[in-house]
Amino acid sequence: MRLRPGLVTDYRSDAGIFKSVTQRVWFVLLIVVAVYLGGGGSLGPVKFSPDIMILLVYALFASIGALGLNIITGMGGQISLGHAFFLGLGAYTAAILGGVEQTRAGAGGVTEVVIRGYGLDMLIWLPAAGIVAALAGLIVAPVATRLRGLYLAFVTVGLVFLGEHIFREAKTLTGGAGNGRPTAEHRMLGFRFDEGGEVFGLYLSKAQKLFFLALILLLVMGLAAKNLFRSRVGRALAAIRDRDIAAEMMGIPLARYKLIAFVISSFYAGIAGALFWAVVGRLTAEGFNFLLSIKYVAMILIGGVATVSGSIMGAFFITFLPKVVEWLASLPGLADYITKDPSGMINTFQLEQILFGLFIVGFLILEPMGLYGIWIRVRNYWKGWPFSY
Amino acid sequence: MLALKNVEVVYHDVILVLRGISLQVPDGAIVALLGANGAGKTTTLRAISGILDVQNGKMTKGEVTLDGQRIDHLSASKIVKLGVSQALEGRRVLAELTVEENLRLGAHTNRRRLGENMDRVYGLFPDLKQRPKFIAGYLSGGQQQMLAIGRALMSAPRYLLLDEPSLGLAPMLVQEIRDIIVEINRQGTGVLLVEQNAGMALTVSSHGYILETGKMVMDKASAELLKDEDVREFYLGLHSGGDQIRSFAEVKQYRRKKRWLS
Amino acid sequence: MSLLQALLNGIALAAVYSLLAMGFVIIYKSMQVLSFAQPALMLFGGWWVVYFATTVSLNFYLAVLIAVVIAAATGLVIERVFLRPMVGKPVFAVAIMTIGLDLSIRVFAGNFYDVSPRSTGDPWGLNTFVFFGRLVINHRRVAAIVVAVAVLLGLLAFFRYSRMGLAMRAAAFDQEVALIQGVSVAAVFAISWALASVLATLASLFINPDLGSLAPTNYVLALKALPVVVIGGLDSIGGALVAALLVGIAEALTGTYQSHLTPYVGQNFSQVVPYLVMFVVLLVRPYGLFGTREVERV
Amino acid sequence: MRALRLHEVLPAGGESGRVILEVEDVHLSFAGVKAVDGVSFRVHTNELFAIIGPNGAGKTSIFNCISGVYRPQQGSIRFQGRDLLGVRPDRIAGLGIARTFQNIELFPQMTVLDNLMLGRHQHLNYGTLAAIARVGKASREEARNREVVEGIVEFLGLQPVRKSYVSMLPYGLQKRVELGRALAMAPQLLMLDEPVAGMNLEETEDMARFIHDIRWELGIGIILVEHEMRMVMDLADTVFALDFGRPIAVGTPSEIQNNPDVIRAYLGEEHGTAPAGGGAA
Repeated sequence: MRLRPGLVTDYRSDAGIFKSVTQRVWFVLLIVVAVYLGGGGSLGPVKFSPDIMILLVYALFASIGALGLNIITGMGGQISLGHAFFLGLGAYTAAILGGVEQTRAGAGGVTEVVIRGYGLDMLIWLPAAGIVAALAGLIVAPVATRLRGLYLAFVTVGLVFLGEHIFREAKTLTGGAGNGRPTAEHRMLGFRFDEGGEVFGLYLSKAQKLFFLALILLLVMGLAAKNLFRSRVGRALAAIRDRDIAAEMMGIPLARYKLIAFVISSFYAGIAGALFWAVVGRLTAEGFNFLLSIKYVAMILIGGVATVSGSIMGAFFITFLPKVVEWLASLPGLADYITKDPSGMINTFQLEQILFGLFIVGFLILEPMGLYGIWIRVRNYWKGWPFSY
Repeated sequence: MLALKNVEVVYHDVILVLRGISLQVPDGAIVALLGANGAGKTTTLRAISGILDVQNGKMTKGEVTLDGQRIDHLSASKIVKLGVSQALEGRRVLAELTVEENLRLGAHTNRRRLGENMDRVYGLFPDLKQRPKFIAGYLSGGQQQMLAIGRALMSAPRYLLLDEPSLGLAPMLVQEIRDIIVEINRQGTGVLLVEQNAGMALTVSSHGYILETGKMVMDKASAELLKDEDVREFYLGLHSGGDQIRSFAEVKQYRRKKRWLS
Repeated sequence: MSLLQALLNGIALAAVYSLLAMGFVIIYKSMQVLSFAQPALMLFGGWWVVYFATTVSLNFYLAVLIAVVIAAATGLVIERVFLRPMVGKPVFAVAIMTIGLDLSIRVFAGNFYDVSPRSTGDPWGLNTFVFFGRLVINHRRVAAIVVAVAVLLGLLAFFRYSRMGLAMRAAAFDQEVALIQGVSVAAVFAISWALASVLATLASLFINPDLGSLAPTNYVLALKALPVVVIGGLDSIGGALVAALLVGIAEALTGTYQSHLTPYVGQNFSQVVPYLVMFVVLLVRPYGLFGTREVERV
Repeated sequence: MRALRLHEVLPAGGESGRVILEVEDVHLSFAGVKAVDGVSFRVHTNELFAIIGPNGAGKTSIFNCISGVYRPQQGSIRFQGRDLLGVRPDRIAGLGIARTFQNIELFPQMTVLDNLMLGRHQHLNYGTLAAIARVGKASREEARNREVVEGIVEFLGLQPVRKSYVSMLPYGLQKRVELGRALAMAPQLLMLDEPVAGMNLEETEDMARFIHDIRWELGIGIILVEHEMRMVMDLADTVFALDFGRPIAVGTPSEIQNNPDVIRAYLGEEHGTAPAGGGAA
């Protein structure tokens, strides 16, 4: 069969993830590029600066979170603006289980716990972060699944504000606002991802180790999401998204599937939150605000709704946006107008937010399928080359 | 004269609903447009009123003219101002508003003669006159249909487009509506009447058109249509000769064989 | 502080919420769009009041008038430029797009403000209080209630008696019918946004009743009009008013008593009360207190 | 390759002539408006039961009551002896009732195959976790059900468009896909809501043949709502005529065609009289 690559002979391979050889080649190429990027410090001719490497790591972790949002919003059509809450739950769960305890000497020589932390292994805090977030999703879902469309969007906005309040007030767990608390450590069975060292005789920096960790996790979770999308569950979700009443009459229980989507989405968010903030190193309650939710919505909108690759593209886009803004600010003509402090006409942070907003607006009006859609169009163009138009 | 010439309408850029139809409504005449469900009758009216875009439709060919002037590029509100008004299928009264408010809405483009037109409508429909403050949603089906027609008349149109005014009404009410259409026409308004109820439509109209899957298949004086065998069979639901037409139960075997062989 | 005091503060708060909430409802009813951009419009309109009343030192009422005109124009422009291309797109997309708008406008407007809150001018005498026994009445709160009631009555009259108001109501119930009767639905959309923008500008005068000031962070306060609208039911003006009272009073009562009764839920708990009320209401009634249940047709 | 017959991929309806659906004295009204007013009828296996009546007569409302979308205020609906009132639509579908819709309710962003696979939803036996891992059971089940779906694709002659997106298909084909999706559910009762509305003669004939074959090969009960009288009269065993939600007659096609009440409901009272004077200008 290898000789006739376009031919499929059974239904199983027809339903495969990569339906054509081209797709398989692309995938392998992407992995090679990814490994090359990861090796950026030592292998290639171009050396990436450490902060670019860290941004790559962030982008990969954010991709997992964006995937989660795409499961509920892209796939299930349930607008969630509460992603920040679930990211936060994951981050705090990981921090509490995997972070270090902070104590102070109290009255009478008794040591008082200021911030709790159990210093557990990543094998424990990582799944726990996902599970706690998923459980929270399970608790919220009964309200959420009864609601349709915009009402759900609002409830999830409310979730973010309630979450922020809880993260601020549960001080022994979260350290409260401002100062915050230390996060979990990327440490698995004694292997430390958060400091440089030799792996199989090759020196890898902290960022490189994290990069490969992130890459593997993203591969696993991306594959899982892709599998989900092409299963009966994925089809049912898409059906609910497009025509819920008709879907119900096809025998699809609406509430159950909305709940499943909510729980899986929260799980992804929990995992992403835990991993992401463990790299950041410090957790403060203010981080998990409405803006963060919007960032994730922007990721899937800009990347492409209901696709795995769109989630990843969007996450990279949004993660690297500050870098682009920084670069803009350094251009000779613009440097006077874009500054880092509020004295200029506009500061970089503001420009970044405006760009978020405009990108969301622009993509919705001009390219509703996001970067993924652009990519498809480019691909289709080249497919027909040289006969295109 | 209100006229359509070779009009083609496409929905969602792909579904061709009207395949080049032409029809004419002379000044002060009643013209009937008949056809099965989905034949494109409502689409024809939408094309005249300029509201195709609401359903993602587009006129891709042909023209709509009013006294020779093209009106197909005009906005819906302009078309109403020029004197072409429509009562939509399914009555569509604004259920939460009062009778009077519904009528006032009809006068949106023609406010100066609101009182005069209101009197005319109340004259046609004494039922409505008795309860101007009544919430429209609580009116009976027949009264709602009258309100819908009355609302369309509030702009004092020269041409009134009626989409299935007898839909879902008891035979007695259908007759009442029929008489009202005649009266409206007597007062000088041209009427384009779209109907499933071919019997009713053909008895009031002077001329009839029959639309089938987007094409005009017949265009005759109403009296002739009423006598036509095919019309009697397809639109009045009467099996006439019966046997010379292939039965659906028989046609299958022949087709099926053809398919296996091909 | 007395119960009466809490109630009074609650009603004043409800007045502000209802001004913002009405803007949401008007836009929603006319075009089935939920606008997340209301808080941004509040900051934007409010800034012009600040500018004309304090920087240019115009008469306060004149300043408000100019700001209202600018706000209306802004609403029209936003509708024309950003919302019009989205007609027919899924409600979800449009809602998200208003979030994008909100972000952009907020940063844009926020750029005008200094780090410190800016005064919106003070025709009522800042911190003028009247004492009735232990009851303290702040002039600005009274003004909020008066303005909200007046605006409400004005809107009701507009919708009931004016030609355009009737057209807007008709478009809200059945766009196609409005269109077929010659109503320009585009004009209805534009006017809705202008109205919402004006209402948000008026709300900006009272959002901080004790200080009479405005700062970019106040958008969080304005965003609480969202749960109010949801509790009322997205398409009900009456519902928005009832919900505004419910939430305003609940928030004021919590603010007054919670720190003594339940200190463990944390400071500023009253700020999340609107969201909690929203959860509870939606749990019982998924379409809010007075929202229309969508009738499904297949 | 031998052509697959439909009954080789789908279960048959069982013994012929058994009552599967009993509708008794169903009343449904919306805000005081009566949509269905005291309707009773029975459908048997291997029966093609047609419901006719003018627009707004309440035909679709009856479908919606059976499907569980609307809950009638009064009356009972029993399917294979089981009361359907208050049962959720997805459960009713699971019991073996499938339907098509008046205004096509396909999932436009999915391929024809995916739409049909959605019809198989209740027959795909694997859970969410298996779906994520996609090993063993999930994969096997997908392949097994895909075979059923391919059988239906072949029966309906949809092979050339299997992987096309539904939104790109012409109206007539979409109607056919919708029939396929309902078939994929392997129903015991199939409800068809105006399957040939807006079709040309050739498409109508195709559809008539499919309905005919389904009925003879599977022997399931079929309820057909249709305005195309010729097809109804040719295909149906029993015709049930409705007007304003009220039953006016039930009987064989020839009985119905000659029933004066039915003729009146379709023609208006004065059919046959000369055109009234006022209109003729």
